[in-house]
Amino acid sequence: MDIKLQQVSYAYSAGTPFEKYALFDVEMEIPSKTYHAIIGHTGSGKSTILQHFNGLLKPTKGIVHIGERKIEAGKKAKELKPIRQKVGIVFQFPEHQLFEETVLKDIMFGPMNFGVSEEEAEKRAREGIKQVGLPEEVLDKSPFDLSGGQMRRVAIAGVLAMNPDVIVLDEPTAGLDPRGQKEIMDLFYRLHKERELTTILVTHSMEDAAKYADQISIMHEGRCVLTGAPREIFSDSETLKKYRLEIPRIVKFQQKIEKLIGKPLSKICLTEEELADEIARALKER
Amino acid sequence: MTEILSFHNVSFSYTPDKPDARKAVQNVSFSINEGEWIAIVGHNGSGKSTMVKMVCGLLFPQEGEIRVMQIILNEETLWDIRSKIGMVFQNPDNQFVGATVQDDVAFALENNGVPFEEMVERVSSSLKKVKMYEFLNHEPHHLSGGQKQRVAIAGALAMHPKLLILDEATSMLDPQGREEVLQTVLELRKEIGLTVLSITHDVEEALLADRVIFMNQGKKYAEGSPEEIFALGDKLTEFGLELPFAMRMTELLQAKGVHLSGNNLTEEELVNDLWTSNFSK
Amino acid sequence: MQKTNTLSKQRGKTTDLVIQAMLVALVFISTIFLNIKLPIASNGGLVHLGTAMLFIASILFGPKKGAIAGAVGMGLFDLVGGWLVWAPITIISRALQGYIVGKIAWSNGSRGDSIAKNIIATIVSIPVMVGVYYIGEAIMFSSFIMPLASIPGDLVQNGIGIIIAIPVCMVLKKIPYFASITR
Amino acid sequence: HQLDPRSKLIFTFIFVVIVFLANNVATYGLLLIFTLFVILISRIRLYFLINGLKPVIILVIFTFLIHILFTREGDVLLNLGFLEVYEGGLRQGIFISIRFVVLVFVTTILTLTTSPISITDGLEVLLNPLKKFKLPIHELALMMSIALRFIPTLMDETDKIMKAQMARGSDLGAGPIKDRIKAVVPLLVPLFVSAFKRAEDLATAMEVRGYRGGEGRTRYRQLKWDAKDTTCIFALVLMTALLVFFRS
Repeated sequence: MDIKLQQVSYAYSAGTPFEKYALFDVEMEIPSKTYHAIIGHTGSGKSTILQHFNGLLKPTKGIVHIGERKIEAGKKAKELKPIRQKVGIVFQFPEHQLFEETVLKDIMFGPMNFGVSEEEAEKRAREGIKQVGLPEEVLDKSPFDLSGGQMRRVAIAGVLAMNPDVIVLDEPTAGLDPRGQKEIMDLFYRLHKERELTTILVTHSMEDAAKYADQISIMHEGRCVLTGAPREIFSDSETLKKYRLEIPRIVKFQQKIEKLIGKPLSKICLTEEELADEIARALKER
Repeated sequence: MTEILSFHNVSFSYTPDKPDARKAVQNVSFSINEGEWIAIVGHNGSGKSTMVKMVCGLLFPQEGEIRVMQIILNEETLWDIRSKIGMVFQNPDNQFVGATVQDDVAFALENNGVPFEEMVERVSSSLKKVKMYEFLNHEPHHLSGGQKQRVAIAGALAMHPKLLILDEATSMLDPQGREEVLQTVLELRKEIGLTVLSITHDVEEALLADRVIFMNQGKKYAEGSPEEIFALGDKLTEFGLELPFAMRMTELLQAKGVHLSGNNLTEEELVNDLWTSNFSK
Repeated sequence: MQKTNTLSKQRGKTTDLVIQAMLVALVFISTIFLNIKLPIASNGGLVHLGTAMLFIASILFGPKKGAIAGAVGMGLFDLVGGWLVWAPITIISRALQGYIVGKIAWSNGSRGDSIAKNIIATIVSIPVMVGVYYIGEAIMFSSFIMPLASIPGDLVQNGIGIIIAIPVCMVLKKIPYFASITR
Repeated sequence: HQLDPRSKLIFTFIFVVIVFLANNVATYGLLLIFTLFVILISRIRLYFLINGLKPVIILVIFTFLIHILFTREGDVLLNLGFLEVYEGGLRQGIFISIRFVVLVFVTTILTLTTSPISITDGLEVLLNPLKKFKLPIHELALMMSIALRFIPTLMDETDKIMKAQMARGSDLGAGPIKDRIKAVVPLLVPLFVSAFKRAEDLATAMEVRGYRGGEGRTRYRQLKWDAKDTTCIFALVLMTALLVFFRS
């Protein structure tokens, strides 16, 4: 399912004296099955944009295309449920959305709201819990008896059980320890590959964007100021600085090495593995 | 050197009636001297948060004793000791008591009966120290996470603490907020020689410390300078911690056959190592 | 075994105070922010969830906390929403309502865990709440007819409140955390 | 505007009581003039006052009509066959409407010029004598200020949870009533859980920062009572005397 934003502007309290624009003429295109990262400073409008992807917010101006459907400013939106089923959102600290007596019921909540039968929902829950790396036994526990990290996985399973085509992630690793962070990010990358999920990652982590994304959009003061492949985006640290963003640590380190060697490496490296390879090669060539 | 805090064979269990169960903290001893920065690292469940709770008297050890400024921590000395310890917790929202920044900084002062004129003076001077003075009248929900944590630090400073404890104080912040808070702590150490105990799972934060205590399963697994601790390498990753970036790069490069002489904790060291091992011949 | 009394007396008091503050905030937010639109015409069809929250607070935390949560939370709503003239009436009526619900739900050793008692408690409190408002408004408007107008709205609100509060309490009571904190 | 919250509170309280003293043309006239005077010195733009009146305007009209329809005193002024308007009814209607508008104006002024937190401060000091009767005034005031401090935080939290559940297909604002009521549980349960996690954290933080009840505490927020406040209360006392004198 392709997602396309056309000239999207959004104002909070639109039509009142307190009207305040949070987005200005945002253009964005996220083709099906890609991994797209949206980076920006706190307050850059990235969380506002995220809520447009499944109709939680309606644009004040412009059009949001979600697959075949569109949500257009000024027009009454038709049934939003089919859109919300296809576009799952994992909010920041998603464990705060758990409420049911058991983990099983909580995971089934989403799918059943979208009219999936009980048997089917339960089947999905059993699959989902394994996919997020938890044993099936937790299904019968109260979600509030689990550790923070486990709760987050349950919440993620709850979104996955809706069988979305697109998954939107809002700072999915906030507050986790390093191992937890890596596990969650790897999990989403695996899902992206295996289920061919279109993945939209909203983050302030340059590292994660560099490591996982095919495309990156930079948000700044409510505008989408830059879109491109990670290597393009990170080749220009001056422009990024203008938007109060830093290039990823790995790219910064590459620059130091290039200064040391006295010539640029053949490409901008996005993972540690890649950089080690390039450095080794550059040293051999000497 | 004055001792600020020490643990002497401290143990604690949340289920003391089950002697077989693993204790949350088991036979831990260590001490901090004035002016030091100690980091306690360990993954979730390693016992580090239980240790913090014991330092500020929210839990009492079942075995062993804790001394703060050589005074044994117990129910009689508790409030006196608390007035000498400043603490910054994980969630910036859930420790902000006052209606505005200045009210919050004054909270501990009010509790300890500091007279009004002195309060005003201390509030403004500690806010200046963390560079939040111009936010005096701001309400908490208009501040960023990093700013709130700096206000929390100011609240602690106002009491002229002997020890500042950072209990995963940066783990919920964005990179910018984390930077802000760590910078503030670094500056304060330079300025007033503050003693710091930071509990963290952020390796880069641990690198800033003079000494690192590595906790695993309730026991002190190792203690030493950051160099010594991170030299443990795979042992750390096995217990759920990351290695510093420079160390990871060093390992990868060595695996690709690049000549490097040793463990590099920081990027500078790695760059220098690369230079001396490969260029300056 | 002995030294694990982490909940000192002061600790209990501080926690109580903060919980009370949260309950006040929750009642206020539910009143001002959470609405359900009903297709019936009374009150423009908007029913706020403040009464539901008051019921929940009283059932889970007993008469004292329930009374204060209702009185202060809704009194604050009057203050902020420009209905300050009503504040005295609100405070009296909601304090009584919260107290009655809590008292009955917590009578004879049960602590909000008997569904039957919870339902009776909420129902019994309705005439008291409506009555106080009636008397208060009668004084304010010097008329006995005028205040009749607000009764249907009050009844709908309380009704919705019960329908919501009872199941929410049931779920919350099952969460181990709440089962322990309200004991 | 710059008055001490205590004098504003006392003022409003006494005013609300003396409004009910008025019972004839002279006293209602006095009330109106006095209120206009208060509006003038408060320097609040009329726009805000009118705005404050908006929600209650229907009530005022309604009260007026009810009194006209149901009070049967004095001469008949108007006879439309099915409806008779009495002089007493008209007067009663006008008086009650004035009383109401005046009340709303003065209380709106209080709300507009004083933040809830200063009102709490003022109340704490005013009610302080009640401590003798073992009323926990300090605790109440601190509780209020914490509640006020957490309202915006919990508001955001509510919004977030609402959005998260909406994304999972449960919507408070759409669908049949049964579904809407059902959608409340997934909202309120997490809200409660989160509020109590916060309460626990905050209690811990307060304790570690040395909070142990009101005893021996000093106050950072100071209130200043000056000549203006005294003048203001004096004016009100004068007003009360006039009202008592002129009422019939």
